[in-house]
Amino acid sequence: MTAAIQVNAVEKSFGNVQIIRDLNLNVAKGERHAIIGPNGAGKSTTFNLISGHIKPTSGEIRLNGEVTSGLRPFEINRRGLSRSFQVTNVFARMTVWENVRCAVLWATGHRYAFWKNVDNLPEVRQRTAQILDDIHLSHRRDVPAGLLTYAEQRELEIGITIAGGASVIMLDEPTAGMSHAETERAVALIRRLTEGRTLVIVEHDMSVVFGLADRISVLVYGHIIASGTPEEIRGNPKVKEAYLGEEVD
Amino acid sequence: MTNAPTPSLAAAKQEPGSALGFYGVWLLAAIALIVLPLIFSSGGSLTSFCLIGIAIIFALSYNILLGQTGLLSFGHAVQYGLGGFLAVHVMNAVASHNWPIPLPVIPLVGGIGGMAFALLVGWVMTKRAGTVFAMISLGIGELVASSSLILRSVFGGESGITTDRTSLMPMFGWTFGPQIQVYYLIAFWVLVSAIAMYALTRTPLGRICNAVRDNPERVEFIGYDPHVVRYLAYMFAGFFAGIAGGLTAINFEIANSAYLGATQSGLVLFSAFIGGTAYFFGPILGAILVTYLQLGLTSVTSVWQLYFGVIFIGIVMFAPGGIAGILMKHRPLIRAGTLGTVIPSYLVAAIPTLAFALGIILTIETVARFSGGDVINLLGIPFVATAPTTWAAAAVLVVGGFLVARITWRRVAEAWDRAATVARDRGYLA
Amino acid sequence: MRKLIVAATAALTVLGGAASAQETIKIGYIDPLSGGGASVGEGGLKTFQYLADELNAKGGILGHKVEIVPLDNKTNPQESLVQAQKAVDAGVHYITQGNGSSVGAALEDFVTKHNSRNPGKEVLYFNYAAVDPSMTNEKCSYWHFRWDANSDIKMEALTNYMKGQPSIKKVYLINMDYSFGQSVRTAARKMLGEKRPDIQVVGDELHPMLKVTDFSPYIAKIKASGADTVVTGNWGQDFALLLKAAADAGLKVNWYTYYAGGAGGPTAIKQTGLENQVFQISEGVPNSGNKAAMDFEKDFRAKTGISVWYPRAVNEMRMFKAAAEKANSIDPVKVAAALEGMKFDVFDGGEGFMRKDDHQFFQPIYISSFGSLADKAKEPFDEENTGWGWHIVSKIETDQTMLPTTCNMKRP
Amino acid sequence: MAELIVISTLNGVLFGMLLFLLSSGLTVIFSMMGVLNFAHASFYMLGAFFGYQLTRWIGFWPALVLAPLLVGAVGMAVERYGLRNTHKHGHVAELLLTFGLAFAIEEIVSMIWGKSPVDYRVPAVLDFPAFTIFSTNYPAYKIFMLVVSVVIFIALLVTLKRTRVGLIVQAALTHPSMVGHLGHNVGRVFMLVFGVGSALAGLAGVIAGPSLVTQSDMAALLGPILFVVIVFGGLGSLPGAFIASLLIGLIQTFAVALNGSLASVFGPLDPSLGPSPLTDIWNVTIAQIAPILPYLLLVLVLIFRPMGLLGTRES
Repeated sequence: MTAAIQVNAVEKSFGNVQIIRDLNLNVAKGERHAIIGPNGAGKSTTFNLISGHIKPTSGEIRLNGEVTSGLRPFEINRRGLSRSFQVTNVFARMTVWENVRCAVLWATGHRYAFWKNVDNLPEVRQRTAQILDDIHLSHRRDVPAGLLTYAEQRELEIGITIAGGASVIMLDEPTAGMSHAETERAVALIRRLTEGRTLVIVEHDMSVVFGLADRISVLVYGHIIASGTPEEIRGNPKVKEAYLGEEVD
Repeated sequence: MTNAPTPSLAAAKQEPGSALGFYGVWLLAAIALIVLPLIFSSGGSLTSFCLIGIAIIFALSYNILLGQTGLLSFGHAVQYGLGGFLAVHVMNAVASHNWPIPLPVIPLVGGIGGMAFALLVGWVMTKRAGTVFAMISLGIGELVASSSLILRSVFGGESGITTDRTSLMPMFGWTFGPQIQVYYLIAFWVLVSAIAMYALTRTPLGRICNAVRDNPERVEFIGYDPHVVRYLAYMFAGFFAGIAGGLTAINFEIANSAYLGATQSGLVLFSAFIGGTAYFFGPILGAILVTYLQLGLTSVTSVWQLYFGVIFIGIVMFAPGGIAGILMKHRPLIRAGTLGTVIPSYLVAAIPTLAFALGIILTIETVARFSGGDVINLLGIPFVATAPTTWAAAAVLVVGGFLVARITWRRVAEAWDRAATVARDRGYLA
Repeated sequence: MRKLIVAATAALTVLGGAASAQETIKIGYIDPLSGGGASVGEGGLKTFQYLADELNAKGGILGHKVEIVPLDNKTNPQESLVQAQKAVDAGVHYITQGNGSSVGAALEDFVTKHNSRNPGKEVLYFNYAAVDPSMTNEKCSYWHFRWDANSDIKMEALTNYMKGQPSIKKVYLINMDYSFGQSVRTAARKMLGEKRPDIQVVGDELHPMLKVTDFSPYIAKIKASGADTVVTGNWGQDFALLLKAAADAGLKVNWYTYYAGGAGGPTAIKQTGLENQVFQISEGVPNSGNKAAMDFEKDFRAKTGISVWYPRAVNEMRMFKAAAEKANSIDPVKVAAALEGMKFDVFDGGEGFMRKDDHQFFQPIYISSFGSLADKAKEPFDEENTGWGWHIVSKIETDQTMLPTTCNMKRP
Repeated sequence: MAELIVISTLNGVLFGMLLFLLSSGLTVIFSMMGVLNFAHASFYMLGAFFGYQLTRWIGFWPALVLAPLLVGAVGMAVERYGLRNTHKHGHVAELLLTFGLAFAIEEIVSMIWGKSPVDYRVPAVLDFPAFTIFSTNYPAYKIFMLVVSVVIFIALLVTLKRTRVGLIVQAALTHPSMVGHLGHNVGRVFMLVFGVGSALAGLAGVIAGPSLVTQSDMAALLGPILFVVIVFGGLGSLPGAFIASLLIGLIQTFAVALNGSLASVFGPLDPSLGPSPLTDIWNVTIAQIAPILPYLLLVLVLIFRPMGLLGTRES
């Protein structure tokens, strides 16, 4: 069985500064994979590389066996990968309902259609409604996304990410800035919504990471120093030395 | 937690009244368009209606770019003008070959012309949005307008190309010589185009255009290429601009290089923005107002363009949502029934504001007529531009009006806040 | 104030509906009153209002008062059509226009179509300054009458003068790149070639219209060509800047022009010191020696503050009156019939006539040069307070200005 | 021919330097504030008219100093009371504000000074031919313009390299996000930059006015060319703006001096073909298309190198 995501020897430099060095990462299908690492380790850059937001200087990235490095983000998305953003990145002037619906349209095959009434597409409507239910925003459906509370925007962010039904979901710090209760709710949400899919998550909150992930990779200075189950990572001396020792008590 | 209740599915259904309301609005518009010339039957008003109708289509087409897709174009007249030229050439060809094509089809030809040009240059132009797009559109606009004077065989130099709309085969006994017949032709196309453009906003493409406007980066991560979206939007905008151009060609029976120029591009930007780009009907209001001002102001003052500029600056600074934005702001208050509490403060504020506006007008006219010696006739009161009393009156109106208006508008803001709070409590405001 | 009232009433009637009975004869004046061409348009408006006052002071036309309705077309053909329609809607049966051949062509087309579609509501177009030859040739219309000599006629007259000037050896043509400039250059090449084959055309330049701010590159080219004479149809800033650059570079040639006398032109000539080196071709000169014309000029200058730039407008209005009296009607159809072939004593003296074949007015044409005025009694008028004025160098009689026409006039 | 080349080069460099006086301010304003100032050419026009008016009242030399200062003050007022309040509505609103402003300034100028060119003359001290080359005079005033432009250019360089504000501006050019870290001074820096940019445009107007034409449409004529310059050179790149200014100045001047058309190179087309777009293109001379060359360049550059000659960012 091919891996969902395969990153082989990827390097990325900005000018003379090398951000990512010899990055290798394997995420199996159906796995929940967390990437952790100190600030500035290159976690977001890794996300941007995999999702096509930036192109690698060298190396190769595969999605479900197919080479995707060099493709544009929408091409990668159409091949079944969807990501969220660390900084909320929604369609601010559109309503919650429209935000999610836009994310549903491509996957339901309506693409650039200009001959269909978007309100008359039962499949789109049902799916949008279902996702709004899932992310508990049904009661806010007609509110412009820009006017939501922060936590609501984070939930919407997840909703947009999963709406297209991608098989690989990448979430960039989904619980950042949330209260404890909100975090718990969000984790439950993520767990439920990514059921049966591949999940890659970047997270600072170690309780979230260890509660959610099947496997964990540790990224330090643009390089993965360890990869394994939570237990393996806990026990890994390199990780302890480089990172865990300071961050997790 | 796993099985969410289903009320949201019910909410997802269309509200039953909305479809009826939807058709009702267009039906009303159709009736209004039919009845309008029967009420205002003078030749002058007919001429104005025709121009307003064309301006509406043009402004709506512009809003596909600015309002819907977030593309600021300084060269929208290019598609409009090219549509007009193609229409004129086709009309002449139809007439000389006696092809059985009636006049009402011609605007479609204009539309195809506008779209064809968009098809040709659009892919390169829409690679980027924002400032780069604005600059390219400016460059292409200047380029095409200047080239039109060089390619005389196609564009006919400054005199342009003339045609005779009555030389095409008559339809239902209509020759389209009389202006009233042209009016109904334009009215028909206004209705069809407006419905089509509104429908476009309700399609998957239309929705994604909005998404591209709000956040082109994110659109890439939900499967769409913003470049393609902008390109398609640009083509549709070109198509409807071309229809407007074709109608202009029919109305004036001439197409010349001024159609393509910066003035036209500027006017349509004014119309759309003053009307309000955030709502579909905004540009309609803008087109009506700008065309009316253009027709009316020119006979009253020689510095009418300055008033345009001042109005435009005022809108940009104080009401960037345009007229439609101002109107729609009141909707929650109307629904909540709290509008009444704001109106008295409006009325109070209106007086000094009006005084301020009159002061500005008086100042402008005083400067404009200082050397000419014409008398300014403001609300029936004659002012002499060279008289110190006039200057004093202008100064008092401007300064006094401004100071008092500032106080009264603060009261408006307070009243507004109270009304909005009530509206919010009643659930009509987010 | 007058203007405002007129404008206001025009606006009201446009909104209010059909005009009342033909108490006054309204003449729609369609020319730029805002935008780039406004200064020219304002001058024309003053002229026509002065002429209307003159007619009204003598009892108007057949007892009807004459009123000028100013309509701003911003030098834009499309806007001109809006204004023409507006005027017609307000009950105007005569429109007059002069600035811009593109506008002229559009209006000519407009009246032709309007009159064929609205029998009984005919409109006449009196053209006082649009000089595109095509308007009285291939595009000619029965409803259009032109009082200005078209650019080919002017060139005919000019070359008839130039052929007698042996000092002219090398000619440089520089013109604005639009239809008028192009007809000037085409006619100049053709006519010079026929009349003085020995003259060498050493340069033929078309430059962008009203967009050049520095003519020194062009002057460098003229200089390099060794020309002794420049022929140009340039007007407005394109003329003033051309001369300015020539003076800066020390170019000493003779200038044969169409519109050197336009606003700003005389000032530019004086500044550059090109005394009696700039020639203009026109149908009238302030210092014409004709007493009636010079009295008119004096009064006109006193009342309007500008000089008589449009003797043709005087001819137009006076001839309109004569034609209406001849037809004993102010019905446009009858006036048009009366105008056809009509002979008329023109403003500066001599006889002109409205040719029936193409509705082009033919009249004596003058070549004048600009310089200091020696005899203030005989030549009292200077221009733009420069102290310099135009004096007649040559008068070309009407028969020396005749050109055939290709017009195939369609009469109603 | 040699004379044509020398004169055209001088004229081209002169026009290019004038363009740079304008485009430098525009570039810096754009880099720091993200606003493409449509009214920039209007400040140039204001400079010319203020210069004209002040010259009549107090003479050319005081006007040369005073008029740019006045224009700078107008610019600062526009920033303080206009742009700053519009900022919250986004860049499009700011752009449109300057668009409306350009419109209004043109109307105000033509309302006050009329629509015909005003009689703004070269000061008598400088009204003589500086030198004669192959019997063509080159006016001293143009040399003066060239000197002023070069002096300002050098002063600008020194200011950018040596002063604190200069360093801030430089930082902002390369790292636009840095501007946010200027702290509470950001408003003042913006106002200052906008004022200086406007003043430079004003100065260009004062010195160009007597040589070129001082008329109410001068801004509209020059404005689009300015955008061509800064986009062509690369948005936010001062060296790019400099090169583009000179290049466009030279291209504009030399295009006029050349007589070539396709017809003159390949011979006239067969007349039996009749008029068609081909004959139009065939017979048009380079001089005729001189004014559209900049736009052609702009479009080509944006297609093939969207960041411009020396630019580093795309928009």
